[in-house]
Amino acid sequence: MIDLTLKIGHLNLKNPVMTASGTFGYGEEYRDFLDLSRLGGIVVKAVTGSNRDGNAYPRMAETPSGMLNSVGLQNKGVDHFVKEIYPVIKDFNTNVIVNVSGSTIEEYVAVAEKINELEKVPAIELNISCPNVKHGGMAFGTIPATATEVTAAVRKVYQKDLIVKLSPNVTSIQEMAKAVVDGGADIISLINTLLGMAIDADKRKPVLSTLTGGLSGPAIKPIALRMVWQVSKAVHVPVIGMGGIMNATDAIEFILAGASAVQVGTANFIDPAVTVKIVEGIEAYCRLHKFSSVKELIGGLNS
Amino acid sequence: MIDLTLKIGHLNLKNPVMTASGTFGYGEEYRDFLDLSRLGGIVVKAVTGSNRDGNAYPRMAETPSGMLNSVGLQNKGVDHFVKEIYPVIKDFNTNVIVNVSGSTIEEYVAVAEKINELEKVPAIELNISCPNVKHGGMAFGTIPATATEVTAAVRKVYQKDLIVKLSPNVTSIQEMAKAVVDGGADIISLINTLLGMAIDADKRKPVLSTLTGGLSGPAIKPIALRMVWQVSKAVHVPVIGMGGIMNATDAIEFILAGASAVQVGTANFIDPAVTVKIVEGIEAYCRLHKFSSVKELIGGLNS
Amino acid sequence: MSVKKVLHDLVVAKNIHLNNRHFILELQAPEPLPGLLPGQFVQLLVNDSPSTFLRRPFSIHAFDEVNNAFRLLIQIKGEGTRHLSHLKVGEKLNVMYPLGNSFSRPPGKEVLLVGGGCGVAPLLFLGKWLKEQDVNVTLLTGWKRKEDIFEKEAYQQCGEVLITTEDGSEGEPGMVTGHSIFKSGRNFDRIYCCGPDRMMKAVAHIATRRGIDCEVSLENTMACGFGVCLCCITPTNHGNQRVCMEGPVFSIKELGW
Amino acid sequence: MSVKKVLHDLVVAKNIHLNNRHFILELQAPEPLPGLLPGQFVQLLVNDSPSTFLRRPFSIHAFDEVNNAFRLLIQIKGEGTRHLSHLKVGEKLNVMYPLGNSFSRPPGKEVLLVGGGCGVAPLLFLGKWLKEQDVNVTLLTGWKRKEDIFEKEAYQQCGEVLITTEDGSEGEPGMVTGHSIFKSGRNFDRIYCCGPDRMMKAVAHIATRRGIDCEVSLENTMACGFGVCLCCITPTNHGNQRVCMEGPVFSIKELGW
Ligand SMILES: Cc1cc2nc3c(=O)[nH]c(=O)nc-3n(C[C@H](O)[C@H](O)[C@H](O)COP(=O)(O)OP(=O)(O)OC[C@H]3O[C@@H](n4cnc5c(N)ncnc54)[C@H](O)[C@@H]3O)c2cc1C
Ligand SMILES: Cc1cc2nc3c(=O)[nH]c(=O)nc-3n(C[C@H](O)[C@H](O)[C@H](O)COP(=O)(O)OP(=O)(O)OC[C@H]3O[C@@H](n4cnc5c(N)ncnc54)[C@H](O)[C@@H]3O)c2cc1C
Ligand SMILES: Cc1cc2nc3c(=O)[nH]c(=O)nc-3n(C[C@H](O)[C@H](O)[C@H](O)COP(=O)(O)O)c2cc1C
Ligand SMILES: Cc1cc2nc3c(=O)[nH]c(=O)nc-3n(C[C@H](O)[C@H](O)[C@H](O)COP(=O)(O)O)c2cc1C
Ligand code: FES
Ligand code: FES
Repeated sequence: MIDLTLKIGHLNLKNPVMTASGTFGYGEEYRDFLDLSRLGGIVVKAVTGSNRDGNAYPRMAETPSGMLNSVGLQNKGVDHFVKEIYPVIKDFNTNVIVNVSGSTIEEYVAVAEKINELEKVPAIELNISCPNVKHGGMAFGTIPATATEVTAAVRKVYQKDLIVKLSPNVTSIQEMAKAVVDGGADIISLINTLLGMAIDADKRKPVLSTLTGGLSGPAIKPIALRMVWQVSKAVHVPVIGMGGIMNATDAIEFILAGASAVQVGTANFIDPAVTVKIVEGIEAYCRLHKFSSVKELIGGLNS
Repeated sequence: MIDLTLKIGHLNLKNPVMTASGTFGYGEEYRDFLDLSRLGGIVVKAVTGSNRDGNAYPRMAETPSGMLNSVGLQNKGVDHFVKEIYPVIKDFNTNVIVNVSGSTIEEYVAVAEKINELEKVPAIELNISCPNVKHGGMAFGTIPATATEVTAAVRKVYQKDLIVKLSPNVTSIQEMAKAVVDGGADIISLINTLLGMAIDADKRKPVLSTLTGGLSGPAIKPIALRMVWQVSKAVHVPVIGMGGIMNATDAIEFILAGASAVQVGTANFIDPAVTVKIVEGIEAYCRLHKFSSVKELIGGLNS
Repeated sequence: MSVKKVLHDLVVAKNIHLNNRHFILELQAPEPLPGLLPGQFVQLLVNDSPSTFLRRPFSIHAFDEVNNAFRLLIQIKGEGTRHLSHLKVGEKLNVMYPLGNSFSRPPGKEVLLVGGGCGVAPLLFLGKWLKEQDVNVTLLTGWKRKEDIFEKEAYQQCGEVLITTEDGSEGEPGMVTGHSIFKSGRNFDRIYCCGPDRMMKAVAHIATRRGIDCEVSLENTMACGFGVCLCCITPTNHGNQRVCMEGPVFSIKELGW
Repeated sequence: MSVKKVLHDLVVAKNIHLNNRHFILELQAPEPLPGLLPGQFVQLLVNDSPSTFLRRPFSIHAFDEVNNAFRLLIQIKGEGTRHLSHLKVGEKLNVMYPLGNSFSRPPGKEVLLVGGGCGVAPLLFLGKWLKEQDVNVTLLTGWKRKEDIFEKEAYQQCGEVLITTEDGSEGEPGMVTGHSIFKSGRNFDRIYCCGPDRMMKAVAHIATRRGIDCEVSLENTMACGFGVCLCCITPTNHGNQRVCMEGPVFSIKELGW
């Protein structure tokens, strides 16, 4: 028997495979395709202080081995989440983690406080890639001091596991990792999307209504792997790796690079059952290579 | 007749298509496949102060829609270049631009001074993505002050067109662009490769001897387009765009984003004649869309 | 109450090339198909096409319940559709379906279906379904020129077929929106419309002016097709709605067109 | 003085599956082929394989000047080679060739060719070429088991064929490096060797010990294959050399093996 379980922070995972925020809705739509209880966890989409309509259409552009999105945190706000969504998803037999977003530190704190009350949510994932309205729109996650500040403010009101999700659009990801650990992060997840642009040459127009958007998918995997490796060397908190994972081999690469668990995002759009296949593939890999526990793979690069 | 010519800085280009440094050798190997005089320019591979062996094998990993390399500036040094290479390439009937690299500001200056003497080299491209040995290995191109400093130092000794090539591994590419313009750059080229990593899951080893390497190819095109667009809005010097250009449509996207000219890198490995096809494709596009000059396309995004 | 969505490897039973830009793929299932409704679509996984990363959405063009098969009418637009056009009978294709809502039952017995170009795709299935319910179907389709017209006979089995061609080589000259039917005073209980956005908006405009109920089918670009990415939204009078879930069929009132 | 490199669309004339992991592609040119030498390789563009971005290098396995054709012996390793294995006769493939240096003429008339696994690929061409020059060729090949052996008859046309199998089901049991020929006292003017690095190094070690000249063919991973990317280098006693230009064939002395 291969042991796929692991503990990161206080989170008990059945296996290291989780879903990435914004790519899995609230899990509901996936129930036609897979048994949610087979996953290590699901991270539901961003929740903000109040309703957001998100950006105008078009919000999507396909790119080589990837896609750009500019959804823009569309959600009905934290109160709606607590009242309407939570009751439905709280009994999924897996870790339900809420991705918390905001435009100001106060908004992050307000959302985190309310999610803190939800018994069946064992952790939040702080999405610090959001533009900071008080700082000319630079993302919280691109300035170390701001990243520390927002993390620390949320830390004060949030008692359970605090995952902070890093933006890759920075010069030094290690510095950002240290900044959020300083702020009190229990776990780091990365990477969020890379800022990109698509242009329609025939129409001579940007494809996205917002001009730029977030790049995800296999195209970014080499960058994500590098950052996960750098972060796992730079800090001592557990790391959740993501960025372009399409199959079990990709997931194992992230674990070898130093991630304790992984999240799968864009791949879910192409194969909504992919996460379960990844769980099975990791188990098969352990069997083939004679590892009795997936924990033995974490950071397990030979040199 | 479509006019493909343009002038950037003091450089007269037959057309906006150039080759990217490190992907075109010294042009010699391509003569079997194309007529070099059909190109707007060729940027030869990095020249440093003295001989460099580069990194150990393996230096290459294929990635989704891209590749990682860790060649590491292998070259025989500037004196060898001046004596052995320059005499062969000086009569190529196109702009021969030398990519100048170094580990210290002194090395950059020394190389630039020697290249300044070469009559048939109308410009250098300063590769500031190199690690700065005096600064813990952080690349010159990731700290604005250092980027200004190295640019200004080279500017003092280099009289012809000074192109500075930006590294994309930064939080704010606009800030870097302004920094090198402050240092005296006549033209900006971007993007160099993104730092990435590849792992062989079966061997549980990094693929590259150097662990990390530079990502190039279509995978990075959305990021490159975004940065070219940002830089062309932030500064007033001409911009040369690159990153994942595989065909004329890609090249036109960069020009629409604000680039005056483009460089083609990795695509040359797959089709060594691709640059000439891109020249032809740009001409065909202008004809189809009724532009009499490629200059009309520069930054020509409708909104 | 929505039908469960499935992911199946379906077999290409036919690949009929109508002209050099359009073809019909008939896909057959080994097991009984779930119920499919007109207006619904599927998401195909295009194999072996390096520049096609995401699935590709196509409306259900015809449904053959007896043979466990359905048809797609596909226009070659880029690499993904080009690859699909080369599929051979017997090859397998991974398909997610059924997706989206569907056209609704008309409030009366007289309806007009308007399609432009490849926008006719869902209208054949719709026309047959309406006819089975004894609705009197008139179908108006617009084309560039006579040579482009395909499947006229199939549509004629659903009802009267009216045609416009831009060059006047068949039917009335001009665009569908200029067809005399709109000036004939003839009344319809509903117009169903499918095609380029601009054409649908023009038809919606006529419908509104004439006080006719109208449903249109949108083709927003999609990443997932099953409601999770929020990329395909369209603004409606009750907020942003997902074209792949709350649509692709909307009443023009919801859209505020 | 190197032959001009070309990019051609060649036609698949044959695709012969030897077993479930190895196949032979015969590629035919419409125009006369340039001269090809044993040890040289080609770079194939693999179409329609989403995970295959760069060209793939393969040694020339056989050269049929009369029919303007050459053969590649390919082992299925990943997606690129899997795609190539599905190519049908008549399909076209974009090929860059001829690439690299070649095996050199031996200093005498007695040579040993040693190949392990798919490393035999360039040795058939080499063996024929040597035989045409009246060189006495002995060919030693190593396999896992009897069932894996292919093309023995073809090699026998070049000279004596010696075999080792790991399970002893044909020829001598064990690895090529353990074959009795190396202990027989028989002398060779040169050993030509091709296969996994570890095997080549072991053969190089024997050659050095016995004072026999030895050439090996390297298979470093390549991005370009024509000398411009500097990804394929190997250290030699005169600095880093490009396996695709100064190689793939090196004398073990140059490599310091
Ligand atoms: C719900 C729905 C139903 C559809 N039904 C059909 C159908 O029945 N028959 C049919 O032929 N097509 C249909 N389409 C459109 C079809 O999905 C696209 O034409 C197809 O995905 C293009 O793929 P490609 O790889 O060939 O082209 P790409 O290379 O992806 O694109 C080629 C060009 O077409 C444009 N394009 C791609 N998709 C769309 C889109 N959805 N809307 C507008 N422009 C687009 C691109 O921007 C690009 O300029 C439908 C779309 C949706 C959303
Ligand atoms: C000069 C030269 C000549 C060659 N001649 C032949 C030949 O005649 N017949 C033949 O079958 N193969 C030959 N090869 C190897 C062949 O090029 C690779 O097996 C092939 O490119 C793999 O492509 P793929 O897409 O199937 O596998 P990929 O998916 O690219 O790789 C599958 C696995 O194989 C490994 N791999 C890929 N290429 C190499 C390589 N060059 N060396 C070691 N490991 C590799 C990868 O790391 C990976 O683990 C030659 C290589 C070179 C450089
Ligand atoms: C359509 C879409 C929406 C996303 N929304 C969010 C979000 O709301 N919050 C967040 O932290 N990340 C969001 N992401 C980023 C993903 O969670 C993930 O970090 C990223 O896509 C990289 O992983 P992938 O390559 O596996 O998709 C979104 C990604 C996509 C594609
Ligand atoms: C193998 C290789 C070597 C490179 N060497 C250099 C170099 O010496 N100097 C430099 O400025 N850029 C170098 N680059 C970066 C390219 O010039 C270019 O900026 C980058 O590859 C992005 O363009 P592309 O996607 O078209 O390849 C190299 C790229 C590759 C792939
Ligand atoms: S396409 Fe993803 S929500 Fe509609
Ligand atoms: S593979 Fe590029 S130099 Fe050899």
